[in-house]
Amino acid sequence: MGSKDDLKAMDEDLFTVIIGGQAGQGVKKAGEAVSKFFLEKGRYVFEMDDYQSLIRGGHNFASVSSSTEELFSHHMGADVVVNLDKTSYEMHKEDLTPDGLNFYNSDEIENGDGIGLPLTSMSKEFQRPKLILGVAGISILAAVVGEDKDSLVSLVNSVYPRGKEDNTAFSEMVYDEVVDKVESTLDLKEGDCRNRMFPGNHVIAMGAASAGLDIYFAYPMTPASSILHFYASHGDKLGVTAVHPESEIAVANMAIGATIAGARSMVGTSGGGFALMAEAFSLAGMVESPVLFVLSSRPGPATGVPTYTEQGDLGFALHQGHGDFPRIVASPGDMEEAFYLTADMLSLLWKYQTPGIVLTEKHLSESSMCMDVDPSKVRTVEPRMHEEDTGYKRYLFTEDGVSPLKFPPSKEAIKWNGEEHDEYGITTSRSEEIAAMHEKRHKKEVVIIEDLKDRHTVNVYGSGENVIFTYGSTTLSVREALRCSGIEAKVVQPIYLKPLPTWELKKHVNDRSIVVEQSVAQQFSTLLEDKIGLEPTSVIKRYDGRPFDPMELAEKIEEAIK
Amino acid sequence: MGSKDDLKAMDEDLFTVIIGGQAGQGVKKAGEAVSKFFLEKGRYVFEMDDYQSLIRGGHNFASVSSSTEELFSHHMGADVVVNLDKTSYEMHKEDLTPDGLNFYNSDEIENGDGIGLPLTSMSKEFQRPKLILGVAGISILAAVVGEDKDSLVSLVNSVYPRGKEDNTAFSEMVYDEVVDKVESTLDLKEGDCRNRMFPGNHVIAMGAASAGLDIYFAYPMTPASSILHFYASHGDKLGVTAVHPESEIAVANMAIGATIAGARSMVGTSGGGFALMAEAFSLAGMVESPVLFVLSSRPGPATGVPTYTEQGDLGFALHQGHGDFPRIVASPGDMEEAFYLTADMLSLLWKYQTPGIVLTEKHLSESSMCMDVDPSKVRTVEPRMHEEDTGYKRYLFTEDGVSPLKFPPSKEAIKWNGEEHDEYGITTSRSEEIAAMHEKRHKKEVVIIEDLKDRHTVNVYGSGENVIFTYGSTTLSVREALRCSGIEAKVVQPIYLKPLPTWELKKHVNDRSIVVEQSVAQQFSTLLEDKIGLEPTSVIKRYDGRPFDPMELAEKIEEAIK
Amino acid sequence: MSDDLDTGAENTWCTGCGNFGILAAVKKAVKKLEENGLSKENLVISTGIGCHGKIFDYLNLSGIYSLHGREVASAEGIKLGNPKLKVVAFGGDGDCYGEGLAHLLFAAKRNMDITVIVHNNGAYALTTGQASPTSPKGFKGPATPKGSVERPIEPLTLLLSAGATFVARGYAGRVDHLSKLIVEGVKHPGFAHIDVLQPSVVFTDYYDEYNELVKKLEEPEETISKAMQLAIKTDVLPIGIFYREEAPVYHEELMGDMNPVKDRYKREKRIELIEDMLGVE
Amino acid sequence: MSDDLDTGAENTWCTGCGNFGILAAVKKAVKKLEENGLSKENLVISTGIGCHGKIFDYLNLSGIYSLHGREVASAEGIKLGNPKLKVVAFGGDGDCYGEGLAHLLFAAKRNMDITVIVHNNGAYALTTGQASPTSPKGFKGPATPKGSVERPIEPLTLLLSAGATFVARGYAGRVDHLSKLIVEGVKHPGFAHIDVLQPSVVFTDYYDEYNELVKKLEEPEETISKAMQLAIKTDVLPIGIFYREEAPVYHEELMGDMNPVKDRYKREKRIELIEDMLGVE
Ligand SMILES: Cc1ncc(C[n+]2csc(CCOP(=O)(O)OP(=O)(O)O)c2C)c(N)n1
Ligand SMILES: Cc1ncc(C[n+]2csc(CCOP(=O)(O)OP(=O)(O)O)c2C)c(N)n1
Ligand code: SF4
Ligand code: SF4
Ligand SMILES: [Mg+2]
Ligand SMILES: [Mg+2]
Repeated sequence: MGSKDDLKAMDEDLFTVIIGGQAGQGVKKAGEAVSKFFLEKGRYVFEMDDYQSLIRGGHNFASVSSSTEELFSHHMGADVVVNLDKTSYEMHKEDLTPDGLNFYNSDEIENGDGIGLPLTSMSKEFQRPKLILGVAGISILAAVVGEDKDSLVSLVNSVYPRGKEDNTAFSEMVYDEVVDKVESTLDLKEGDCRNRMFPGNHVIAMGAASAGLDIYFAYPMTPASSILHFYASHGDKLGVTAVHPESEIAVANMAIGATIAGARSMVGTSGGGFALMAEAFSLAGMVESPVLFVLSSRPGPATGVPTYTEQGDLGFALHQGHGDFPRIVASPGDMEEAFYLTADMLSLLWKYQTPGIVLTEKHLSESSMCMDVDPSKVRTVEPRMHEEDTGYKRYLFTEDGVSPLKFPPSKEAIKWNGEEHDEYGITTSRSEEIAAMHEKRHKKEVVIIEDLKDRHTVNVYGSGENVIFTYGSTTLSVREALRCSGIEAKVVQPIYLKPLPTWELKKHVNDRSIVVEQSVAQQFSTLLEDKIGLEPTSVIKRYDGRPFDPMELAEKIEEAIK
Repeated sequence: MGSKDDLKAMDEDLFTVIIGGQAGQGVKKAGEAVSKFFLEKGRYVFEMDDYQSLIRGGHNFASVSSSTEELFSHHMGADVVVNLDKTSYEMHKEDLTPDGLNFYNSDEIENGDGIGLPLTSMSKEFQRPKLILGVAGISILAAVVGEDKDSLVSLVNSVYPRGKEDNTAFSEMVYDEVVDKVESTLDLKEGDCRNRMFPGNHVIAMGAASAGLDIYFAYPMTPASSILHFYASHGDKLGVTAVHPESEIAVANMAIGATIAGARSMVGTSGGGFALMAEAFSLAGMVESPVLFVLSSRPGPATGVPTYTEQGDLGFALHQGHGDFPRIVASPGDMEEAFYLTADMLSLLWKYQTPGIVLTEKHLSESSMCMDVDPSKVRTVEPRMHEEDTGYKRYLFTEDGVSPLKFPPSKEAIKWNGEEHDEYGITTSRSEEIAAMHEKRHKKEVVIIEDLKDRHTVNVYGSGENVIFTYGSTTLSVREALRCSGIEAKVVQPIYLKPLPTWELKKHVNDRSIVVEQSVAQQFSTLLEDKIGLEPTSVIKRYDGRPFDPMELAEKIEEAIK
Repeated sequence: MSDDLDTGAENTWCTGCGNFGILAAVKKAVKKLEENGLSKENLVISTGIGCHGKIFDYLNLSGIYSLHGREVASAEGIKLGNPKLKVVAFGGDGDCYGEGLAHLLFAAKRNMDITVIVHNNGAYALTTGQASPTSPKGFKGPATPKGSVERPIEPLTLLLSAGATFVARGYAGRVDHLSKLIVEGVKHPGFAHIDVLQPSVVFTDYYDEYNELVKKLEEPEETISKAMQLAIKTDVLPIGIFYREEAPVYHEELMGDMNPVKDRYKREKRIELIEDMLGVE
Repeated sequence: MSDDLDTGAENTWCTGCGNFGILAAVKKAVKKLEENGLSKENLVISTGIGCHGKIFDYLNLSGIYSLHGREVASAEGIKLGNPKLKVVAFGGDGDCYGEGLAHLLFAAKRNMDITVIVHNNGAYALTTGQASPTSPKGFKGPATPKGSVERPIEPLTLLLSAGATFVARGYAGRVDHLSKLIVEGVKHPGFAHIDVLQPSVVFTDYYDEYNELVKKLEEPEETISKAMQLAIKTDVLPIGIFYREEAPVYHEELMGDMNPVKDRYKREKRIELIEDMLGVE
């Protein structure tokens, strides 16, 4: 097993399945079933869903990679490819490892390469022939690796609870057909992974909830929508209210309003929606409201490519909102970090009363991966409060610029003001007061930097002469590329992007540094050039909406560090 | 004459008048009259209006400085101060040069320092006693400098066309009273300035009109509103339509729409409104629409201080809009530049089909200054057009990334697309197409840099060991500070901020560099540190909403370069 | 006027401005509400940007001086954060019927339990008098020197169309009447809208006209359609409650009795719930 | 369907989607308009983002694939840039009645001479079926798994309140009828709104219900108020022109006969005018 490319993955146990078909054929669900199958074998799993912005038709696929070792990305070199339709067959021809098995729908393709199965005709017998097609995925896999039929049936029934009889029958039909056609079974080792897997957005949602989130506001926008859906379904249980208002502008302003009532609030969106929140973001800076913004990027500009991945919003996120005010921007490099970091960010923002951003991308938001987190390790910081009944000033000058909070009901008025104001929160245009309040807010920026200096702000993986700078979900691609290729290199990933932990990053700068990112304008590399004087020998970038394939990336890295 | 401060202005002919009073007392108009008076004496004039965000009451003042030499800023050290009310008297006590004359309203203050005039009682005789008060300003000045009464009256009548009789009578009364009370007259030299003076916003508006602007969209927002008002009044004549829609989001999207019809469109706003345009800005980047955005800054964040000045939107402007796409950001350093630069920007954007920003501040937008421009020097570039009837592709791949334009009516469809698209403008999510279109747009960024390399992108004033980096309207303050203090220094002002002309700027970097700007977070200095490795020995910043007083600034510069 | 609702901030409205009437009516209403048992500790305000917004500085009540056009969204957020609070949003006609119109109509649609008071002076006063959504056709301002070419909107019909459950019009020149409307609006369970005819002495000095034309309504109309007929009248300007209806309120429908702030789970409980969800052993 | 209005782009709407009916009706309408002398060279479209927006790719007409909720503002800009053009904006219910509601109502208020066609499927279809402003209470979607708690808006009454001068409802299942409405809308001098009942076979497959309830109107109503009564009916769903009125259109009021693009002054003229203004000798 391994990769389709010249460079062969060094992980002997790597096993990848790709299932492709039309939207509405249950491709995503098929991926889930495969993931579950691997998980039950104690294997580590990474699932990436590639789909288009449409509800039926088009071409979708799920790539599910697994191994007995911890792994960080899906692969595009597959050991088993299941093509439910013709388009899929054509698209994934190249995605096969040398020994890989290619299954195609022989009702749509005559004399294809690989193993033809008359999937469409087989499915015709059943009530929902189109929807049932996806069940073929896991059935083929089970047959190929020699899983017994009973186990297959029970897995199918747990993943597809509706229409059990039909599913069982179809699944058995496919299984038998494959056993008939494939001579020998492939070997699949069991592992000792005990973790469950989750999509990044659910992890982010759970991280925020564990740190005390009260209310989540969002307007649907791919790839952030599943956070909203998560809270809408599970919020009752977790004590998090989910609200879907008329627009992103309403979202952001409501979220600020909620903080005034004392509620911890978060919003989530993608680039276009985040753009609409610019004014409110600035308002949060001015009134000192700790709203947490989740920005999950997709290719831009404008509406871009809604269901794909990119890192083109970095500069925008770092400079969001007009005027001078402090903000914290952080980006998780994997699922576990997404959990802890979201929790930390919520606490940090409440500590410093300023808005902040968890910046991520479709690749992390919507991919699923095994994850081992311990919610009890979440640090929660209680914000500074004014406990007395008298003497309250919302914008009290303090040494660190942080004024104690107070929430209604309150005997004394608590005045949050989006115009420039005095300590009480009354509007001012007096020069000394303007200057003093600017300094107060600016102080927090300084204090936040000091705080971050005591925190873990940069992840370093591996070691070696060669240094690879990356961030966000691209970290997953880089780590998997190194893991599978055996290339020796040190991966440096800033978790915080503003303030940027230059003090840490500078330690790693050398003349054998490269940058890996997903932006045509190489925004991340530019940031490092600007802030730590990095002069990368090469910038590896991908900007076609797809995450890197680890083996392809490994080749590029190898070339770059030669 | 000269300044109130220790450092004495070296310009012997500098003469400053400050008139202070309440909103509704005609302070601004009084400043205009003074300016006109100076202009008629062939003197160079700079007028700065300081007012609050209210319609009546509060405290406003106009500072009008003039000289026989070209000057670049108002001064706060005044030779004559006219206080129409008590607040003004208290606020401007400090603003007097050693030999300056302080006039106050003796109906409101008993035994003040200076010369008391019973302005309120004198005005009572007339129909609109409050409105007439402002006429005192010019009347006092005329008396103080020994202007004859007839000339005064004719000036008053030209500036105040309404209620001529009352104005004349009141003006003569004040004049006589002053002549009575002031022993000797101050000397005021005539100069040979032949220029008219205009507020910055009108200059920007005229610049755009001369380069072919067709339509201006705006939602009122100080300090940009007067561009809208200008076109609303003079657009008919100039062939520019002014439209005031329901919101800034409408403004920006309408402006993009207009370009699709082939109209050259511009919008204007301040920080908060510009924030609301973020998504549309990104749309302009994606569809390749050359909308020109005028961003006139006031103190932020949020609503900030609506009627004052600041440079806190720099970073925001440079990174406006989500996603990767090219943009041009430029900021004029004086009125003449405001004229030519706005015109140039309109042409540049149409040449490269991408959005851009003229970044300025209240200080330039709303201050008035003598100006010598020749509209026939405006360079206009015709955009690249597709002239044939067939074979049109809106996003044709070309060497420089610029695709020919075509406007309806058109036999072939012209498809502008805010989602990622192919050359025809049809939506795509194909990986090769996404990458290719990203590269196409990115190419323009490269080409724009090459274009700028052939242009004048950095102003350098003066010379010397010491280098002062500044930009925007702060350039005016710096130039005036140097002019009046005799400090030897080289002023370096980038006109373009994105792409930043690093090739030019780097030539001026040395270890005796300082930065002057109006942002608490010193955004401009940070930009230079990032982009040209500047390590300023000191950053002089002001962030209380007021522009620098040149003499105060001179002292700070002196200290910094010691 | 120095009282416990006064902040001591300098008032910069023009002498004679209709906003003074609104301020007085609000203070009266708050006193009245306090007598009725609503502590002002539970009253929270939000304001937009414009002359109207300055009421934020003059009222010694908790709240937020929001953005131009966003006071309704802010108010909704406050209410959802802690449904125990009574929230009143103050807007301008430019602000609330222009820039922020969508928030207003959606708050009405979802019957959000807040009160909105619009200082409707038919102009963008603070920005020097441009035509607003309620300015009559022909209105002259700096952006329409030859007169606005647009017909005005009639806000109450729009709100009724959007589903508002309490719709009223007041007049800044009838302080007592207005204060009663505010009391009723705040007490109304659900979305309450009060459009206030507010002369700007500088830009729209309509006192004489209003004094002549306003006419107090005795009773709300029975149907939306009748209320609409009333709202578009121009020969007289009815003031009072045009329409009122009880309907389920948003936050109760969404969260029942739950209160995000008051019923927040303790850390331990949250951790436990998440552990459960994660399958952590 | 391959014709000169077809782009050849792959159609990715679900089989049976109401959008096909709208596309067919638009094509028919364009043909008809061409017969009436309106060259399609002068027809420009804008679309929002959602399933509806894909019509941009399928119609071989000039225009812009705008942002979610901004197609009306885009259309207005196109019209103002060159008033000779006929502009049609295609929106979704989430898009045009939600995110972009204010643009729609203001376009109606100012009687902007454009036509808006809303593919009203009562759901945010493209983002997997969340409740939209026109979804009924109780609607289940991924953001409202237990049912939406909001009452829907009725778009036509809102538009009538805002001052729309042409208000119609069509049905994607009555292609000929809809195409006539579109022809009338485009010919209407001023703002024309056409709300189209558009079943989404995936999320809101209301074909049966609509087939039963829709009823063609013979004549527009005489008054706004009657038109409103018609619009809120639920026992039958009237389709046709509800209301129509002639009123001055915005661009003519604002600029008379001037056309920014066609009547642009030559460089020399501009320079001369500015020189004059500057007092350059
Ligand atoms: C986003 C944004 N756009 C524009 C402004 C400028 N602005 C301040 S007040 C105002 C108009 C206010 O009109 P209205 O809401 O009617 O209030 P009024 O002053 O008449 O009470 C405007 C446009 C702003 N503050 N924010
Ligand atoms: C600013 C912004 N917010 C959110 C989205 C995501 N989005 C795309 S389509 C859509 C909903 C579309 O619903 P509707 O307008 O009713 O169109 P339909 O798909 O039902 O035709 C949303 C929310 C977006 N593209 N832009
Ligand atoms: S300008 Fe008009 S609305 Fe504003 S304070 Fe003065 S009178 Fe009142
Ligand atoms: S999801 Fe619904 S609206 Fe979208 S194409 Fe399919 S049927 Fe049509
Ligand atoms: Mg107003
Ligand atoms: Mg819809």
